[in-house]
Amino acid sequence: MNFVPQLINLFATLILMLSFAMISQRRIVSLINLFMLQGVALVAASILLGYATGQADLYVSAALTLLLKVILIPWMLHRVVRRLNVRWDIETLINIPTTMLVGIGLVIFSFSLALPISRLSSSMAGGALGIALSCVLLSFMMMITRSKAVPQVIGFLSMENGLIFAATTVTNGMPMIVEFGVALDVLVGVLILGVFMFQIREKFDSLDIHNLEALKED
Amino acid sequence: MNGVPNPVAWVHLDGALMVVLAWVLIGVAGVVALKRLRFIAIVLFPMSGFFSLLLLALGISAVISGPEVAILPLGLPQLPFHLRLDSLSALFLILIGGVSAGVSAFAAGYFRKGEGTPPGLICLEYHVFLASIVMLVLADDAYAFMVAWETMAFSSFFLVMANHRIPEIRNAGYLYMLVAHIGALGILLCFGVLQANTGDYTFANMRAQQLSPFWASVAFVLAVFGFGAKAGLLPLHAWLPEAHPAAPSPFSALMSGVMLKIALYGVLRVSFDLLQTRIWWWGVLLMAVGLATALFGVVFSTVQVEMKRLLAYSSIENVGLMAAGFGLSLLFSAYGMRALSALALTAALYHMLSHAFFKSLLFCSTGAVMHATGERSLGKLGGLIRTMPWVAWPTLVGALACAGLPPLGGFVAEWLLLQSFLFTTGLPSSFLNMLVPVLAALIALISALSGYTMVKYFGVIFLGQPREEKLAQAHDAGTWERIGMLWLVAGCVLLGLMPNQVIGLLDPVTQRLVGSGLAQSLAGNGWLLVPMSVERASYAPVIFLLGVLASFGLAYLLVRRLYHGRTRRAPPWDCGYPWQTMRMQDTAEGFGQPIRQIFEPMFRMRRELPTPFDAQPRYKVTFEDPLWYWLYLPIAALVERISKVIGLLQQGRIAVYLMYSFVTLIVVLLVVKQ
Amino acid sequence: MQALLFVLGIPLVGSAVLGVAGHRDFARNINVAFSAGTFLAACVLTAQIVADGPRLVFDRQFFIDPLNVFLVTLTAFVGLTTAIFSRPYMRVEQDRGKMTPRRMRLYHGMYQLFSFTMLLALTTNNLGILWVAMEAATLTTVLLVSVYRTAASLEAAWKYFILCGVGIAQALFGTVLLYMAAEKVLGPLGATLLWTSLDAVKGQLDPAIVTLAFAFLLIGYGTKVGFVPLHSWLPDAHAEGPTPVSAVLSGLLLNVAMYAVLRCKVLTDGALLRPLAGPLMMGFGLLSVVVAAFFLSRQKDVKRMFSYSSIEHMGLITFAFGMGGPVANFAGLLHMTVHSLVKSAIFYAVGHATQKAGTQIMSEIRGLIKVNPTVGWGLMLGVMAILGMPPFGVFASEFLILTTAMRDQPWATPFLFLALGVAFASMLIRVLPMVFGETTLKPLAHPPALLPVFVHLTLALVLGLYIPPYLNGWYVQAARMLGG
Amino acid sequence: MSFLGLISQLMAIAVALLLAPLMTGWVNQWRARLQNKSAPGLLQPYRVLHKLFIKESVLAEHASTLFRMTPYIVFGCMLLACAIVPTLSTDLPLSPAADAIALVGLFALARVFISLAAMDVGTAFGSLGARREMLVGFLAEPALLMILFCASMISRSTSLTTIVETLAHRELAIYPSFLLTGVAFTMVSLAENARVPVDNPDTHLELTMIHEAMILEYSGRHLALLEWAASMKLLAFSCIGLALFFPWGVAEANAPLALLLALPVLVVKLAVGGVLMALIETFSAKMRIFRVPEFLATAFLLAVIGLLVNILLGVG
Repeated sequence: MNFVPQLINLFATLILMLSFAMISQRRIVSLINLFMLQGVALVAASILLGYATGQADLYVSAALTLLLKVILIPWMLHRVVRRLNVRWDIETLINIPTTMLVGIGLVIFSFSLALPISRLSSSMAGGALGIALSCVLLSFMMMITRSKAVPQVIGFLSMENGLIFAATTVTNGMPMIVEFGVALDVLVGVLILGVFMFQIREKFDSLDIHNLEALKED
Repeated sequence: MNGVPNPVAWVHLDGALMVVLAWVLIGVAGVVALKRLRFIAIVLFPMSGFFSLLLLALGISAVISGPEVAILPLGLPQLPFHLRLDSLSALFLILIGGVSAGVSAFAAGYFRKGEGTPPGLICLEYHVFLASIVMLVLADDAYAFMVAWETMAFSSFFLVMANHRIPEIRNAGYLYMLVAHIGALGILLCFGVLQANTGDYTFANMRAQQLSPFWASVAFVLAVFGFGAKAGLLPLHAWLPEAHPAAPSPFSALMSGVMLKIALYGVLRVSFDLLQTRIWWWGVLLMAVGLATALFGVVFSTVQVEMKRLLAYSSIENVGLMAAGFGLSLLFSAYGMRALSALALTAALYHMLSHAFFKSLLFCSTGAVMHATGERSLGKLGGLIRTMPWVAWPTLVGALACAGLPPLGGFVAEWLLLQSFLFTTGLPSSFLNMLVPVLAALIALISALSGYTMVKYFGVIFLGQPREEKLAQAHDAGTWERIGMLWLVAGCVLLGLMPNQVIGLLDPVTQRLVGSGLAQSLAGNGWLLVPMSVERASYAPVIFLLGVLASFGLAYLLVRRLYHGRTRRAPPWDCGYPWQTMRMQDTAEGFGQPIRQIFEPMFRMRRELPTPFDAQPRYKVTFEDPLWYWLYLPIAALVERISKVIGLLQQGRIAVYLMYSFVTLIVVLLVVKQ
Repeated sequence: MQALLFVLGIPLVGSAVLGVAGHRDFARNINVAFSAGTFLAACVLTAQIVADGPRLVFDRQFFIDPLNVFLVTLTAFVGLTTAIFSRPYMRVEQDRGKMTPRRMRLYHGMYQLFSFTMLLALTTNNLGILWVAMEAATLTTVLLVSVYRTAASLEAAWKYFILCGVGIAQALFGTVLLYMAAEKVLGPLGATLLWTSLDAVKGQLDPAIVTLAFAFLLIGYGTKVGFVPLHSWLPDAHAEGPTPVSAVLSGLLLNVAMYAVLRCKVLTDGALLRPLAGPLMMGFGLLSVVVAAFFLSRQKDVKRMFSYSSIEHMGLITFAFGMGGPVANFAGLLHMTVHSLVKSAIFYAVGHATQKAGTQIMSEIRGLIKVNPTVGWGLMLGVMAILGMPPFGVFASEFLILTTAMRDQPWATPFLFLALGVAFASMLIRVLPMVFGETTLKPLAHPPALLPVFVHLTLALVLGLYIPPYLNGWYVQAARMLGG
Repeated sequence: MSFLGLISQLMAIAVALLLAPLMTGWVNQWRARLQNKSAPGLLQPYRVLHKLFIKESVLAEHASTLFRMTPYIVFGCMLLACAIVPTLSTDLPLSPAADAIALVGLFALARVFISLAAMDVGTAFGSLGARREMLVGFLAEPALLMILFCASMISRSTSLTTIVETLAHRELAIYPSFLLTGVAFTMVSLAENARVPVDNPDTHLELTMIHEAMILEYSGRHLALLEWAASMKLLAFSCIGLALFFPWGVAEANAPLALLLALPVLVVKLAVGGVLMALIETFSAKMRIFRVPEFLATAFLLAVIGLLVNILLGVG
């Protein structure tokens, strides 16, 4: 069945597209949904890969991702948004078209970085490395351009997605223990961030990052 | 040079180390008895003075005996402390021992309550300072040297800050420490050059290296910069007139008498011993810097109105003269003219010894005066020769020596220096041939000016009528203070009267550094100091002194015999002008005024002249060191501006911070992609 | 290999216990007790390693060699002294109502957990676990920094989290790439993330991948070391947390991050023919030194100032390792040791000073020496030491670094000269009036714990004058392992 | 040192002691004549000294020991100076004890002491005089030193006797440097001996006085010694000048006849020199005290230029 790699590449492209969509998305709620979709695509990709390579632990990591990125975290984020009702639109620091253009540039750059390497990849989906890298960079840029706490966190998490995707596709998954460790860290991190958001909210009664500019060199 | 030392007489090095140990222990004892002033004053300081004498004796006998080495199990694992006692170090042991003996004795009587820092702590810092200096002189590898150097710096820093309640003193300490550290960094880099990538920091290895002229010059310039910062050479002199007055007087004496010399020791060590190549322009550079410093120092010291600042500037002048001597010697030896090089070096070293004695003597006397009167400004003193003769007469000797007058130590040095500057014909470069004798004129001018300064110093403090009522009951120096000052006086006089013996001590040093010495030309001339030949130049201080004294005595006796010795005391005549008040004497400012006019361009002066219609007219003039405005403040402003710009990097916006990381990532990726 | 078990177990258990009972009065002493236990275990471990060389344990998941064992001991030791210091300090904070019992519980629990994560990061052989541990260390310290719940501390913690999280993410990407490179050599089932096995085959790793990987790893772990463009979180996090946390942050965490960078550097140097890691590290190091020095000159907050000085010293260390070669590596390791000793000592003294003054603004702290001479002298000597005054150990390493650089990388020395000079001027002019002169401070209810300060300073002093042979043995072996 | 050397040394001292006041008298007499005054007798200075010695000396009530010592010290310095300057003969046992530099040092010593003594009583005039004296000194000393150096460049020696011998023995060559140094020397010696145009030797109560201001408080034997020392200083300077610029007729070692001949030669030369000095003093007006530094700086520069000329023309 030689169309499995093509399927994987399809999902890869889907993920890339989703992260572009996230960049262009203004509404927090749909941002969360997009993030969830990205998780779904990630899960699907790893299941496929596991099915193809027959490595059990890929299923496990798929399950982990499903649990965290698709169910738990989106649910928490929705809850936070509801509790703090910050469901309004987000104004970005840089306007969307510019961001998109820069994003395209980033994709080209990361492909040019990845190409010489990815053809060395042992995995069948080595080509995905470039996509993973560009996901990472895109979400990085998203964190830069968003001025609210929640989108920043989402950007952080989608960067995590990109990493996991890289780990899965390029190397057929990291060792289990590492996977678990990473998952644990992500979970705890999100929890802490959630707590912080509440505290920030009660200190500054807004989640606008502009409030967090007191500590500086004057 | 660094041949196998004779195992017979290793006693000197061990002895010196024992003295170091003893000093450290005394310091610790001082801390234990933190507040017990009497114990510290009457027991500890005299004890350390005794050890100084021991050090002096060790040094004298070590100069003649061959080098001794030892290795202490301290320092870095690959690099234990290498110690080496050669003639040069021995000479400095003599200097340290001789001066500190007197100063410690003086200090025993000096410290009173209320110096800010508790006496025990001062005792510790004082002795750590002495110990570190001895270690410095003995050090034979870069690490030991630097450790001792910086220990010296920061023990002295705390001593300068002894009275830290006063903000000015804190600023002085800050400036001092800063310049010292900048200099130390320079020295560090200098050693970095000298070790020439061998990773072996022993001086023996550095001597073995053959540096390219470029690297050698880098090392030399760094050394002059680093050590010059400590010695107070232009333009890094600014700390000196601040720090010397700030410190307690006995320590000012040590700073000026010993520490400045130690900095010059560094210059000698690097440029004459560690560096194998010598380039003529090094000498010219050193001479130029030295003479500029000397002129600057003496001109500024004439116009000072505060005792210790005046002495501090005069120290700058003397250091400059010594540096000039070294420079000349370097120049000669670069051209292989050994005898002349030895002459110049001897002159500089001689000046170093005598300056150590008379300057510390003068600082001690200011200390005594300040204790007796509580005044440090010349404008409020006067007439103390009557109330405190035990301070006045030693000070007179010191002042005469400082003025470079025969038959005292200062004159011998000046005499030798002039001789060496005079007979330079035969340098390959005709330009230098012309330059150097003219520089002799500069030296003559400088020493004449220092005479002016000393007359002002002594005259205004000790002569005339007291300018304040309270001076009438100023108490004289205590016993220990007297002992200390008399010891230093003895030093000045001996240096003045027995040049041949002293040069005999200097000979091994010059032999080692420039491969020649004056001893053979002195041999057989008895009391006659003959650097080259009797026809050429000669000087016999003893006969000189006897001549003056004999005619003095004869005149005295004859006058008494032929005529009479009747005298009558009466109010001063003063051209019959009736209303004499103490205010009518010439003030310190007045004394400096002509010099200020002549050398006006050298000052940064502001005058306030009264208009004829002022109700109470006042004339105010303030002058400052121009270098402060041309060098130091601009640098500070520059740093300020840069840091302002850099501060803009951090404005608290997390998006911007993320942007930094992002850009850095991209850039690094681009870099590695190549 | 029970020692290792104890080294890792004691703080883990401790965090559990204190997480439950951390708010009681005896918790302080328990905290000290656990740290002491860790330290003892670390000493035993060290003794064993020194006795019979590096070893792999627990099916190669843990690897102890001279490089990390000395960092383990150092970490355990500073952890202990900091625990001792935090007893009176935290009590005062509690009296002032800045710490509630809940927060005390959090503080104590997280303190132990934090030392656990650091020790794990140091001892693990698995690069993945290394990453996990680093991330975990970030999380725990985030909680510690934000423990006061003030606006400033929240802001600091948030920035710390986001910036370090992002940075660490890059490191994960680098790890993945390394894994990929290793897989092609060792095969999918080989122990591909174990540092030892990577080290064994580093010659055969594909240069292209390793290059890219190192770039990401350097950025990632470098963020936690505090390389200059990536340092923005550091001063905030140091300044706003409780002082004991600042002490361990700049005393230990930076070292651990540096350790991670070093491990990666070794692999990269082995895999690449051209020098890549060295120049990059030298560049970052130099940039950090210079920029931090200029930042120093405009500080008003005392803890902020000393955190910038940490950046400066980390830069110096990075520069040293970047130069490579036995001398420079030795100097770097020595500098890591003495810097963490001295800097934590300074933070102890500063902690007491700020509590006396009730503020961290330097212009309002005056004349310590009058109120409390020991604290004053502690601060003064500490600052002298950190400024590179002999005979303290910092000088020894700076001596080696500068002298080596002078002939190895002459171009760099002017910058180092400038930076060190500026740093000296800026810090001294701030500290002198704090220590000397007339005072504005009032004595405290609880006597400060000065033992840690002077123990650390004494150790630094000893290291400057005499490095004991076995310690030297570590250094030399470690330096050799780092290669050039 | 030979017996003859001893003789010549003693003669030199004796001549200095006895001839000095005569020289002063001679100059004063000539000046008076040139200014159409009725001149005092040639021996007037001896009478003055005698009178002062007889008088008791009045000291300011708080004058210190330094004040009383100074006249003797100054006297001693000047005597020694005269003893080492080759006046009659170059075979002087004392001369190795002090060369040109030491001679300058000797004058400086005397100057310092007299200035200190002037400050001791603490009168306005005294300290003012001391300051001015030092001002003159710090410029005159280096100038004098340069002049001597210029000669010693030629003779490659700083020992006075050697200088005089070489200068006396050289074939008659023209040294252009001597033109400059000669002028410089004249200026310096006018300043050093407190003569017009720098100072006026025979006025009190002038706000511009220097030397007189310093010795205002002295009287009786102290004053006598100071005056005597002053005249010896004048003699010493004249002898230096003669030795440098007209060194002929000075006796060599073991030449008794020359020694006998040297005295009249010296007297003649001194007489001429004195007349010249009187002429200068008559024709020039006393300058403002602020001009003095310029005057002396000129002398200093002339001397330095002379030195340069020496080197440029490759002498020595």
